Amino acid sequence: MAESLTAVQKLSNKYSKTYMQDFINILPLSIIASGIFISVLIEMYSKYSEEILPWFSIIMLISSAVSSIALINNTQVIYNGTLATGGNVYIFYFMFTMGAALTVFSSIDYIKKYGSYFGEYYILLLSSVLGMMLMAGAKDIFTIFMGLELMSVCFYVLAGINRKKSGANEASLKYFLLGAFATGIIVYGIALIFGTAQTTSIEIIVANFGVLSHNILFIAGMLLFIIGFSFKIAAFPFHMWAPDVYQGASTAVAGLMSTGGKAAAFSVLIIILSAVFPGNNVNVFRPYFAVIAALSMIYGSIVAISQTNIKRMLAYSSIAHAGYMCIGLAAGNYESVAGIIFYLAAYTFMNVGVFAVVAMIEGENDTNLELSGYIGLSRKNPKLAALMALFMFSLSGLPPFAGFFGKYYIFISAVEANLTWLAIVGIASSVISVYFYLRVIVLMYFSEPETEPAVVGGGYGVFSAVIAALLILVLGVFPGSLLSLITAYLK
Amino acid sequence: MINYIYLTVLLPLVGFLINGIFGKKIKNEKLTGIIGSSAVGLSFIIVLISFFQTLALPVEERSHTVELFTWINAGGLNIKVAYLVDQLSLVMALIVTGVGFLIHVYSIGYMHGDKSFWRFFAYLNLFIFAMMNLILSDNFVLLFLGWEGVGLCSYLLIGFWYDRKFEKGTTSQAAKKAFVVNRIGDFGFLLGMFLIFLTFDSLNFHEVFTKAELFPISEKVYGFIALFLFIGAAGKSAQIPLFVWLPDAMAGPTPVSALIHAATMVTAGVYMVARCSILFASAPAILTVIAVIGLLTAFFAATIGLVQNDIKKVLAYSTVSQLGYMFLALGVGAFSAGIFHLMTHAFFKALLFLGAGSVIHAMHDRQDIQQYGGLKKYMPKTFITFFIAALAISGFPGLSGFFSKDEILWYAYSHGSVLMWITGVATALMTAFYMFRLVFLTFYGKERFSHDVHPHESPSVMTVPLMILAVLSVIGGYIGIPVIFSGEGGNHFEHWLAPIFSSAERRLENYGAHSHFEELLLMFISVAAALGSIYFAYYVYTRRPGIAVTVSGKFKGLYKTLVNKYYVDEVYESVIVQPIQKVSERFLWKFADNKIIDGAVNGSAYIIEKLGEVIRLFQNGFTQFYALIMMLGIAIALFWIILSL
Amino acid sequence: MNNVPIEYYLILSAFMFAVGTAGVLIRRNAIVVFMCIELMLNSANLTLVAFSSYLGLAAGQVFVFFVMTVAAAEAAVGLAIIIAIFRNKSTVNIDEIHIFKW
Amino acid sequence: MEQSLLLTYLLLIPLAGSLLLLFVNKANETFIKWFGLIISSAVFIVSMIIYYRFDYNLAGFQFIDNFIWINKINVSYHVGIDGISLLLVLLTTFLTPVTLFSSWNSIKKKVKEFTFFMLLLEVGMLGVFVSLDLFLFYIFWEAMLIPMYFIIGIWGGDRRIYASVKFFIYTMAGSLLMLIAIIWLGVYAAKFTGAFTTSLPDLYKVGPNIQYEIQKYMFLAFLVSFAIKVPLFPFHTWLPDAHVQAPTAGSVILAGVLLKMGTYGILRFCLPLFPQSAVIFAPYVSVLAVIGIIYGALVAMVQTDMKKLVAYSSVSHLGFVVLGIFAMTTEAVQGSVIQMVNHGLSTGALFLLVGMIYDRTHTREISSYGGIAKIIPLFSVALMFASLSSIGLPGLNGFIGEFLILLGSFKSPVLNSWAFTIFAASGVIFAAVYMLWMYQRVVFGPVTHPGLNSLKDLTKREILILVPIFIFILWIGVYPGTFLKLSEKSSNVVIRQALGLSVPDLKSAAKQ
Amino acid sequence: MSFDLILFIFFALIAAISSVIMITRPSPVISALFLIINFFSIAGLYLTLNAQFISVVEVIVYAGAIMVLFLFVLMLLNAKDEAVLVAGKSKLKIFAVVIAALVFAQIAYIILWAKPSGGLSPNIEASIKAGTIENIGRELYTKYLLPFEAAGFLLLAATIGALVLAKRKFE
Repeated sequence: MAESLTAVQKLSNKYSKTYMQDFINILPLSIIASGIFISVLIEMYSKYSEEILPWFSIIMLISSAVSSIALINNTQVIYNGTLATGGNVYIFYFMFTMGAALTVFSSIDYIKKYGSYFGEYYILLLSSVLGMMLMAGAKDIFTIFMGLELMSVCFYVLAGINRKKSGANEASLKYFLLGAFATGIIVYGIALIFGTAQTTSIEIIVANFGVLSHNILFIAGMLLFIIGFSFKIAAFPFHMWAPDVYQGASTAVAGLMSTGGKAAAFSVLIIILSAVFPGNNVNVFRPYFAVIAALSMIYGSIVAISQTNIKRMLAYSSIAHAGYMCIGLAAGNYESVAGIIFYLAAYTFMNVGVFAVVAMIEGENDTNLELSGYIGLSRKNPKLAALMALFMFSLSGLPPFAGFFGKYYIFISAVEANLTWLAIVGIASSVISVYFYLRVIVLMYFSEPETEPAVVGGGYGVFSAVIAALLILVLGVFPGSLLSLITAYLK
Repeated sequence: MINYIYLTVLLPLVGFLINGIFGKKIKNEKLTGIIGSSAVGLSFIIVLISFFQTLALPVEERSHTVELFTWINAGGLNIKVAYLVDQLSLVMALIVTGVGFLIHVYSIGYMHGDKSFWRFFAYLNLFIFAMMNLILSDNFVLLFLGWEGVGLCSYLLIGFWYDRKFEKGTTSQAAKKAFVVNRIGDFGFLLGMFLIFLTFDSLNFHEVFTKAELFPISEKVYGFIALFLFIGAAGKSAQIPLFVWLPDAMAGPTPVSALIHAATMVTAGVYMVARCSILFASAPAILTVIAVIGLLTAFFAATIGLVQNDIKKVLAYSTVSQLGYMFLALGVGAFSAGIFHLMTHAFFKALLFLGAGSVIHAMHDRQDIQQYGGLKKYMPKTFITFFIAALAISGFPGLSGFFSKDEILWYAYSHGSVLMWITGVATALMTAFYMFRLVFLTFYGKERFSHDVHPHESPSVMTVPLMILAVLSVIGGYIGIPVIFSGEGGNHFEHWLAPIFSSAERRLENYGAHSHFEELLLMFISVAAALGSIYFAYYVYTRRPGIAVTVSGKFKGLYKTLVNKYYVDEVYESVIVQPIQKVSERFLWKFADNKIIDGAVNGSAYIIEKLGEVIRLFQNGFTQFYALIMMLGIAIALFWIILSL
Repeated sequence: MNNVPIEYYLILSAFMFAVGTAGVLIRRNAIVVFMCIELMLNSANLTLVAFSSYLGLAAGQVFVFFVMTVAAAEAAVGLAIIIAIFRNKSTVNIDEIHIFKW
Repeated sequence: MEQSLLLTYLLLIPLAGSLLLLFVNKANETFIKWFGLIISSAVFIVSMIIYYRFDYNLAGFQFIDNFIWINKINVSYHVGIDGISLLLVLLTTFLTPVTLFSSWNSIKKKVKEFTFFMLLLEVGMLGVFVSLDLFLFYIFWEAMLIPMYFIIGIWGGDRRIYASVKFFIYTMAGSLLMLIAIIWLGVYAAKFTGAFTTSLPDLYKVGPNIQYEIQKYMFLAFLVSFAIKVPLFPFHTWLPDAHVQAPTAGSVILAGVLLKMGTYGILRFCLPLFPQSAVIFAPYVSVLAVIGIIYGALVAMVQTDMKKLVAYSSVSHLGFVVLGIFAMTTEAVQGSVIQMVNHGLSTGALFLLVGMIYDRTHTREISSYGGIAKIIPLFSVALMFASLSSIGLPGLNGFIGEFLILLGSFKSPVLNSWAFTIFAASGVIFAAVYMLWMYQRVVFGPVTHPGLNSLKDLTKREILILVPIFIFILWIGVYPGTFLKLSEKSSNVVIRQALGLSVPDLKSAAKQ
Repeated sequence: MSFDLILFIFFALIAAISSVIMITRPSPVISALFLIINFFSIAGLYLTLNAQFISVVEVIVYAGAIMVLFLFVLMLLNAKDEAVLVAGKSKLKIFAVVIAALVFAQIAYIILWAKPSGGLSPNIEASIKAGTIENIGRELYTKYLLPFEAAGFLLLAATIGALVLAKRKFE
């Protein structure tokens, strides 16, 4: 009895100090976490929550973003090696939080448009961001798993948040069932990894990878794990949920899913594969990633051409982009990691921006989502058209926008890894993809509308789109800034 | 004065600019005409002075080069704008400026009242400018500038009345035809230049010719050079097979036909060959080709001339035929003879054309000789001069044509072959016939023109040049009297040009000497033939009009063939022009370009789009199917793992 | 457990995993499909526990604990989603739920 | 080498101008027009300053401005010009104000956007010609597509959408190939210099050392990308569509400058970077060029649309340029360089004239004209002049280029056969055919359509546009030395780089 | 034939059979019941692996809480039976079963090839100690504190989510 008490005291003495310290170290995380609690309280007790919550969550997200930039040099591993701080982790944090903040901006009017306000929307959004952050910072499979689930569960709900729309229901159901299925696969993979590596600490796994890679069971486990995440990044052939879900989910959320979710999943893959990355020891999974990269790029671009619904088109384009980033994973060297992170940053802002614009143009109950709704937009609303055009050019990888440099850098890594053929497949698919990105511009600028396009709202969405555009331009013209930052923390 | 020779080039240019830019403002025909003519007249004077200056100089100092500035300078190529004043170019310059001046003056009268009088004179001056560049240039490229320049001017002047009909088509079609056919020649000329540059590493006459003289170069190369250059010459000087444009060129105003398509431009080819005599002399094979082609051209053109009824057409074909003579001369190595004939021909052919112009002018632009007749009493001056010219061209003893033509015939015999001589004589015979057919049908017999036409003598501004030219065509021959009459060195003309052709003649192996008796005999035969045919023409067309009809009736086939100029135009049209057009339109454009090449481009896009249409069906919306695909992926991945064991 | 080699457990769990996936692939009722997913999770758990006790590492079992939490959370959300759908379409047959396709 | 900011100004002025334009009220059209004109003229003035300060006795690049841009991959903002690029820069800066002035009245809608895009376009074009870093080059090369795409797409004809998209995708497909080659080259450079680099001077050292088996692929990638831009047969089909659909200004810039980027690229990159491959492939490329010359001319001959005719004539003319480049003799390369300028001037003038008459009658069908010489003599004279220059009449610019190219290719040891020149020279004949035929049908003959009688002759503004172009046409024709001397040194440098390996060795190298 | 083995075989058979029955019964409720049976047998297997705590949790949380929730929802929606399993898209479903079997075969093959038992020597004490609630608790609250916190957030999010989707407020 007594000794058990002392044991407890010992424990508390041992950990309390350090843990207080750690709460500062993970300030970005803790800001979001506390934000969640507070917003729950606001939602419960304030009748003005509809006005307060969005701004509150934006403040939380922005401050978290700021703090992650501020603390970026504070790189260490805490919580008994379950979480890493600083460095590229915080670059990811910045992506997530900024992306989410922009999403919130565009959500404000979007939710009004649908008349059904859920305070929970913002809470869940924050929680999903928390999940992403955990994934990005994870140093232990436990953290990865919990972060993943936190994010996924929030997304399941967010996808179906307009629960009165059967489209939203379908989206959330498909996302949920397939997501859970993927979770099952991931868990099984984790089980095998744990069994063979005899640990869940990524650092140890990475350290022993050379030995473990001879253990076929371990490789199988890794494969299942990776496949689970290939599902999350929506890479062919595990992409099939993406189009339906993006189309069904509310536009703003789709924006976050296609960016934050993807980015988080990629961060995990980078963490897990960092073992095989230095390239000196052979990259076991290169064939796997090379194949799914090629397939995703080609499939995404080709099918996107035949789409008429813009959200669906963007979904396929996001599949293609997943493919480009998988080139980086296949190449598997420091350049490619840097390339992927840069690409993710660029892609996040491009896509969030696009979805913001789409959300603004979208009318009541899913009108104006067809491409035909974009005819003559340049006359109706030149600003939106210009922004859209900019995002389209950036997505199609044209200089001087960020999208181009991401591709450029990833192709460099591919060529360095003697994957020139993959790079060539990449350019082939980007040529194809140009076609459907341009089509939007054609409709907006070149086509003469036979009927006046429906009135399109502006509101805060414009703000988020503009910020995204600025970020893209900055990243495009001065890619060195971010790049040197990333590479500085890579080694 | 020789150092100011470039003025002779510049003055016409100035005239062109003044008339071309301000011509429309100057509402005054006189002034325009004076500006135009004086520009040429002045340059004629300059040429004349420098001619006499050169004459004063000893033979070896008679060649000068006047450099102006560097034109093109790239790599090994260094082309100067520089003018070469030597015996040959001076002769040419005299002809061009002299005859040119007369024709300018004549045109003041002829073009009187034309709505774009100024434009005409601008073009004429531009032509003189180009022509002077052609003959004075000291290198091939500048010569080529003139070469194409005169082509352009002939294009512009043939199409001068661009809205008039001409035969089947319009004048502008004739103009285009002229330019394009000339371009074909120029194409050869260009290649010739390139080959010369490749061989001699220069395009400057002096360098090229000296090198050609000193360094041994394979005859094959010379052959190609000569051939290419001759293609150019044939294009310009309307030789077979490129002669088709010249008859059509008659669409232009008559002074133009006189100046460009008789006296000067068409002889550029002759000049060029003469200028490059050494190169040709080094390729005897090609020389023979030239001789033969010249002869054939002369002959066939003459045959066509026999039956033409358009007064200008007759003259046109006679021009072609006379040019054939000149090439015959060149071909047999008698370069100076060629040039000599060039000069005399310039006189009497220009005279003929101007006379014809005067007639046409009088007959209100009617050109069909069948509708003339008995004009003698209406326009005596024109008649006399025209008659003299006709005699001259027929080689009437003592007139200029006689000397030059017989010299050529003699060389054809002595340096060529008997056959050549016979054909030559036959041609001469026909020439005499159709010229006098023309004369008699026009000036003699009863008046066949309708009564609303009141023919009248042209104003003196037109007749004076006629007279001057008449005088020239009478006495012009006496500077080149054959040796047999004048004794050694008597042929001043040949003597004057000798230095230019000496190297070439040295290159050609000497021919066997022939006795004077032979020469006299041949001369007598040809003269007799000419006179005979003149009388025959007189008989047919004044005494027994009607014979012609019956004869033509007898040989209908032959007659039609001749009237239709051996159907050459038609053949070209259907064998070359049409196929190219059809192929380019039907095959190249409509099929190859639109269907194949562009089809490949659009096709690939189309295929991808359709592919998308198909592949998208794969996304069939059933959750379980999605899961199934995932499982499939997993299965395959695991399979890959197992294989990699 | 000395006499029972770990392979037995692994194979068993692999089998149940496969059965679970089969169920996911063939059942129409969304709830049942979800139950099959739970089956998959459990089979994975079995592997984890087997390893953890053969290795004498608690981590595996702790992880199982987390998996159960996740399962619970997913159950809550998933069933809520299914209910929402049922409200709109009054069916839980996933074959009838495919307005989004191509 | 002294640093100089002039080129940076050259790029910054139009860029700043276009950005400023965004803040101008679009209703204020006259101001916008003047603004655009003034900005572009200012650029022209700067380029003239460069021209005067340019020392054509130096072989290397001048007015260098160089600072690190993206240190991670050693990309630096590195600009500079030599004689070749100087000429093209001058051409660009000269044509831009001209085109802006020419579209004074013809552009009726969205004047602000138009001016904006034109200025952006100028930035892109100039950037392409002055950048000495492949990455930078590529950025400009691609970025320039965007404004052109809009210019065709918004202000174009009926099938503008098809044309613009085709133009965009076709060109981009090519340039992406080049991108891969650039990356490959950079990665290869890392093997030699130790670091990934795209700096041209460095790569000049690396390229020739790459063994032929690999080099040839890089060469082909570059070549295809440039061939599409030129356009070299059979990559030319985007050109007629783009030309016909684009507004006059667009066509002029397209023909005048954009096409030159292709040939410039070949000259600046393909030859010096991959000499072995260049020499070995020279005959094959030249065959394509010659085919292009004849093919383009023949197809042009049978066109019924004036713009299309001129477009195909461009295919023919650019064939000459490519032939000259791959002849790799001083004469030929010099000829090609001057011919680039010539084509820019004469074809530009032709497009302007076609545009002018189109503004009056709104048709480009040759058949709907005839006998306009009487009605609008000034126009007819101008058209004649432009046609003659494009036919290559001695004394006008066209002749100089074509003559030098043909001469050079005739004696070229690389091509080593007369056939190229003989066939190419036949293009000279066809040129006369299609040009004069078009001229005859449009200008000569009796007036075919009574509607034509009411045509107005060239206005002061139009004359003001054409005269400077004609002056240059004449200048180059009569005294080309002014321009030839600028590019002489640089051309020789290129040739020396390309023939670094003597020809016979290459023949053997090709064997293995 | 030791006692452990017999136990294992006993539970394993039940687990395997019940799982198969579970996916093959048309009636959802029956499937649910068999799933519960399956869970119980798995709990038994946990016991044979000395994982007392987990096996208890398995019974309480899974079989107890979660499955009850399932049954509850099933009743709520009174879902009809699926007439025949492989009605319509039968080929596809057969193919699906084949794939599942193939995956099983592959994993089994890999397991047998890898022979994990070869590497480790089972140590009863360690495994018993590992399974104790004390040990698990310590691990949970010290080493895996952060994931534990995350779990808290997860449950919060799940609750809120369930509320949003299922509550009747906006009807």
